[in-house]
Amino acid sequence: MTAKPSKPIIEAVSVVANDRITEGVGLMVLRAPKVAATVRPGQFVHLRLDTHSETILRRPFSVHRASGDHVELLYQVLGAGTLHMAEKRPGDTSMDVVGPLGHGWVIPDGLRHALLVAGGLGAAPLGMLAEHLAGHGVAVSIAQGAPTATRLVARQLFKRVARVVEVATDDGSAGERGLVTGPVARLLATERFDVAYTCGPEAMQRVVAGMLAEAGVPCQVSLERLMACGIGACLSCVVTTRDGFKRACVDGPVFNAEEVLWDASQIPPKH
Amino acid sequence: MTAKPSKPIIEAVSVVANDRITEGVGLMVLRAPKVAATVRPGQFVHLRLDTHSETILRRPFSVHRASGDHVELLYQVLGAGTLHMAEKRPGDTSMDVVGPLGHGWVIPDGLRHALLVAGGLGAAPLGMLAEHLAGHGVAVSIAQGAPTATRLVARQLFKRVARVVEVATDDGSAGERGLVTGPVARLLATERFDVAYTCGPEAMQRVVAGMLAEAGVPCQVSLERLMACGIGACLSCVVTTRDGFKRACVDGPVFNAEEVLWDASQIPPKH
Amino acid sequence: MSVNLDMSVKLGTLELANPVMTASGTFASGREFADFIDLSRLGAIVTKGVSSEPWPGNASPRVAETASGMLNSIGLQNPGVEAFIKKDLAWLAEHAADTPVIVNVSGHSVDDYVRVIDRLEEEDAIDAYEVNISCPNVDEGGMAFGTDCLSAARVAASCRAATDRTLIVKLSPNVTDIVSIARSVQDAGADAVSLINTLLGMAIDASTRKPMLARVVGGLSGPAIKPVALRMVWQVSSAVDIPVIGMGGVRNGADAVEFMLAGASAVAVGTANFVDPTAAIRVLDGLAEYCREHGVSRASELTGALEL
Amino acid sequence: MSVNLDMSVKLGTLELANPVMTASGTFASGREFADFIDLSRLGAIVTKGVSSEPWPGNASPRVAETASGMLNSIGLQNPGVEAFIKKDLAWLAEHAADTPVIVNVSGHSVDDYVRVIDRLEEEDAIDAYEVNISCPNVDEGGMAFGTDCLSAARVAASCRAATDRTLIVKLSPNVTDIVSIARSVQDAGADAVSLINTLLGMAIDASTRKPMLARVVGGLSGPAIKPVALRMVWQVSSAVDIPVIGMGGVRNGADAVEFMLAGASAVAVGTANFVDPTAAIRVLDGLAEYCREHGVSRASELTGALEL
Ligand SMILES: Cc1cc2nc3c(=O)[nH]c(=O)nc-3n(C[C@H](O)[C@H](O)[C@H](O)COP(=O)(O)OP(=O)(O)OC[C@H]3O[C@@H](n4cnc5c(N)ncnc54)[C@H](O)[C@@H]3O)c2cc1C
Ligand SMILES: Cc1cc2nc3c(=O)[nH]c(=O)nc-3n(C[C@H](O)[C@H](O)[C@H](O)COP(=O)(O)OP(=O)(O)OC[C@H]3O[C@@H](n4cnc5c(N)ncnc54)[C@H](O)[C@@H]3O)c2cc1C
Ligand SMILES: Cc1cc2nc3c(=O)[nH]c(=O)nc-3n(C[C@H](O)[C@H](O)[C@H](O)COP(=O)(O)O)c2cc1C
Ligand SMILES: Cc1cc2nc3c(=O)[nH]c(=O)nc-3n(C[C@H](O)[C@H](O)[C@H](O)COP(=O)(O)O)c2cc1C
Ligand code: FES
Ligand code: FES
Repeated sequence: MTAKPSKPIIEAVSVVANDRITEGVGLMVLRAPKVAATVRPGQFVHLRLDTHSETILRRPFSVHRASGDHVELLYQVLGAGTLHMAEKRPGDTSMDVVGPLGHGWVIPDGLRHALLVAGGLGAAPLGMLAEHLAGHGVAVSIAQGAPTATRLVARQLFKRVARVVEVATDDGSAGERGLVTGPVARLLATERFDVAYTCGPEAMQRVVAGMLAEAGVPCQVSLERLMACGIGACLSCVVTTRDGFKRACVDGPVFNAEEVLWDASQIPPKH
Repeated sequence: MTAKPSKPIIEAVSVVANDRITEGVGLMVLRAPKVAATVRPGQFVHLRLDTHSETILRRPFSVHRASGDHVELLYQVLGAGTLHMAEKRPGDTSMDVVGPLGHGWVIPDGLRHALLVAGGLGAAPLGMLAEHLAGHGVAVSIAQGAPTATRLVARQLFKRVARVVEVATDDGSAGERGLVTGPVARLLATERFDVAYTCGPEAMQRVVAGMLAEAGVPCQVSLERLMACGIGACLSCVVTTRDGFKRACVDGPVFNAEEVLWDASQIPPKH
Repeated sequence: MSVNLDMSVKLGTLELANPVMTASGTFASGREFADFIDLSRLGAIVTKGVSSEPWPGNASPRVAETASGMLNSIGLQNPGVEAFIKKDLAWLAEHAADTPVIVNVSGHSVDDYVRVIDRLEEEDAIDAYEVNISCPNVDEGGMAFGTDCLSAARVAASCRAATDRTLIVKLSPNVTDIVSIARSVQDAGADAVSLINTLLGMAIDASTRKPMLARVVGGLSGPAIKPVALRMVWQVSSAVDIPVIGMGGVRNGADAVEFMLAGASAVAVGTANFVDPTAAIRVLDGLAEYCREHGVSRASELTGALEL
Repeated sequence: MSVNLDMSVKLGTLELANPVMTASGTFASGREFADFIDLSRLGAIVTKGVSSEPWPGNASPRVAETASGMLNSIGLQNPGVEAFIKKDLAWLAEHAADTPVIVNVSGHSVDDYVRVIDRLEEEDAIDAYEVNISCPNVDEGGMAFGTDCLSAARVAASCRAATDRTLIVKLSPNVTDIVSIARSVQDAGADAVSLINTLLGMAIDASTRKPMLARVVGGLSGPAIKPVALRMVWQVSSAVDIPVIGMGGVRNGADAVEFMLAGASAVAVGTANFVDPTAAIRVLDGLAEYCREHGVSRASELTGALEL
């Protein structure tokens, strides 16, 4: 289940749909047949929004789902790029992607029960994983956290494929009040997992990875870094690991939690 | 008929229509009620195409026609800005204009017969003038030149309002083969004009102005210059005149031919 | 503006109601913008460059657009100090009497600068001089004065001797070590420095094989240069004791905040005025909004407040 | 490519099949781009900077986007010359044997540069060295060597003594007078100069009051700097006799033409590789198309063909 990733390509894309799904979050469906056919859970695409914009760099987005000719991106509107993204209309053909990129989630042989821990938009790369695992008969339990109920993205998908979805919100508007660590602790206390996958704010991932280490469950984390090239050439995306710097774009974004040294805050702090 | 121009404003505009009318030429109809209400023939608007584009400057365009809430721009696709312009779709609300700008055509009291000489896209600022003059009972004769028949823009408008339209094309595909100077010479030989108005490539305007001076007909020319601000502040648009440098954006774009010293080529030569 | 927000800043002894001014050469003397904005809201109006005699400026084309920027080679075209006094100063006295006026001074020689100041000393309603030793668009003088510590100090000292008004020296970014130039003019008596003037650049039209500017080279301005400008403001303000006026690509409130955090006491809006004639006011409003949103009660607190 | 179009150019004694190369630090050693382009079509591959010992590079964040550009403070992270030889050179020998390889050399001291070259002299399959005396992202050495004529000449002379291969010196734009630096390295024996490296810049996040780069300042690259780069290429190529390799914001064929008209014998594609992994080939194709459309039969005719 962990074949060598297929070679990335540049693919022109067209917008099939682009809808605001909640305050500040959009779901963009792109026609991208080649990427859709080869992308694996946890991989990402590097999206070029415009060729005459003053923001010249591509933007990395996990593939949230892929089916047929389509890939779906679940994105939070933050700055110039994602604002522009939110303005794109169906039929738009001004964008292209480089992808599929990176090493996705590693699915160990004989996996029977997986825990997925999503914080906020960290749900994005876990969507395709959850569907994939369920489709292969793996039992999936999900712990999901968000600031408030409306920010619990991908809920339908998670409910559809997971055996259990436990939820926490900062304001208690859905599930229990508090951090996602609550549900994680509860699930760990009652069930046995072969592996855990987590994505979300780095501080959250770090705490979750610690809990899983203590519980003896191997944990994979998906890390965000500023990425200029996305293909391993620029060294802008380094992650400090036990083996020195690694590049999040090609050596990650998925890492084994135990190799990551959580010693740097890499992303512009506003996010 | 030559009241002080009204004060320019910044007005958000929306695209009502934007059609390719011939190879490389578009007609954009904008909803711009305030500008439409005050613009006078020969004035222009300074169009901002986009706020996150790498091309930061506005683009100056003559108002080709104005009626009701709408202004029409007749534009040639040349570089980054006009390429982008050609992509705009009806309903687009991303642009704004500063306008109306500049001193337009001066219409002398008691004007009875006017000659309009248009070269290529020089027809743009003459459209509104022709309609305005005809509407005030002034007889309008037009000499129009272009490289080829399909580039004779605004023909319907000119035919509708002018008493005579004489045409020349470089390739003879419409009217006589040759430059617009042919029709001008013929019209001057047979008719008496109180004033002449011309717009087009600067080399053409210069020759036409010379012919009119010889014929003793006062001539106004509309000059194009690179314009950063469009409102008189940057001095990028200077025209060399008998009284020294003048600014095309506020002292023009319309000048009396006799005051212009045709000693400099100001526009990037590719155009 | 909320009563609790104090936008005023000081440049030496000169007090401004707020830190947002116009950049020389991009605002003429204000008249052209009066249709669009209320000039009395500006922290100061910095006029176009004024020389002792009329200067014709350079041949056209004088501007070229570049990625997120523009080149200009206007060449300080101006009608000379007498005409400036009669037309521009008089207009300002009538229409923007409450807005501080900073006259930008050009010269081909040290004496030239002093001549302009001497003449302007006879006039009221001038609050400061900004001495431009950094124009890349003139053959004699101009930037040459601003790229060498000794000549920069010479201009600054001579101007200092000629006036008691606030003396600002405008620095060129086209140097290896802008800090040492800033120190030199500080030591020569300048009350403040402003930076950056334009970066020397060039554009070429591939299809005609010709330079886009008649003068071949010109000054690069606009958002493209903001990173260089911020860096220099930070370096200079960390090294000198006099206030720094920051500029280079400012077009919104966040830009102004960034320059102040880097160490600027005030900011100037240049090229953005061409793109949007209300830009200076939008910068001001944006800055005030930032202060309110971030609990900043005095805008001047932002100066140098970068967290390292 | 049409049989009639000769794209070859010479850099001293080094002949390249065409003038389009990659800019150091933006192309790793080519491997990452082999999925996207045919490396054998490149005029040359310029590798990332190589130092005698492994360098860890700077803390993150290491990049920040700016208007039409980006800042980087990677800091020449590299595994050192031994690992470079084992991994990168070996890979290149196997996968791009026909493409000339230019190794970009970094050092904290004159000896450091020479050590790298000494070691690389033992290896085949290197066509030239590009000595980076202009990196703004390291504390010792780096740009300091490139901003002073004497130290620039010292590095160039020592490297010259160490090799008979083509020696290119990469110049910093952060100087008052790039022409005198270029002359110094020419006189010290350089076969060519390449320019420009990045402009020193800075970006700030207004909302957090923090610099966007952990190192505070970094190097500005991309389309934003093209006007400065063109100007410097024009100035330098007008003043020296050795070939100039031009770079700074090149992303299409027209850009390459502009640099050549300004005086460059070859051009390098940098930041554009991040935006489009096929950028270098698009530049090459665009340049060839320009030549055909404009009746240019030898690309090298374009060098310095600016019409003034
Ligand atoms: C592998 C990977 C996968 C990602 N998947 C998703 C996803 O599925 N959904 C989603 O909403 N976001 C995702 N992100 C984050 C997303 O890339 C950023 O939110 C986005 O680039 C912000 O762009 P902007 O122009 O709106 O913000 P700005 O702050 O204006 O961007 C400025 C620069 O910073 C970069 N940047 C800013 N924030 C981030 C960030 N958090 N991570 C990486 N680069 C950043 C931008 O790419 C750009 O280069 C992912 C990031 C990585 C590295
Ligand atoms: C007062 C005035 C009225 C005009 N009216 C019309 C009109 O009605 N229809 C029409 O098609 N064109 C008109 N033009 C010319 C039009 O402004 C340019 O064709 C347009 O700006 C080109 O933009 P671009 O981005 O496509 O070209 P680019 O070459 O990419 O533009 C680069 C820069 O050069 C400027 N520029 C290029 N060509 C010209 C030019 N000929 N005149 C002025 N600036 C130029 C651009 O504004 C921009 O700043 C007018 C120009 C002026 C000064
Ligand atoms: C068209 C133009 C004319 C300028 N004229 C002057 C001038 O007369 N005196 C001066 O000191 N600076 C002059 N400058 C420089 C600006 O004042 C300012 O320092 C520079 O443009 C950077 O700011 P910006 O990026 O906001 O434009 C001029 C700039 C432009 C674009
Ligand atoms: C991420 C990055 C890393 C770079 N690393 C090096 C380097 O190792 N050695 C060097 O000489 N130049 C380095 N440069 C400078 C480039 O080679 C080039 O000179 C500069 O970026 C201008 O070209 P561009 O605008 O096309 O990127 C680097 C540039 C970038 C953006
Ligand atoms: S983003 Fe360039 S190396 Fe990872
Ligand atoms: S365009 Fe600025 S003065 Fe005319």
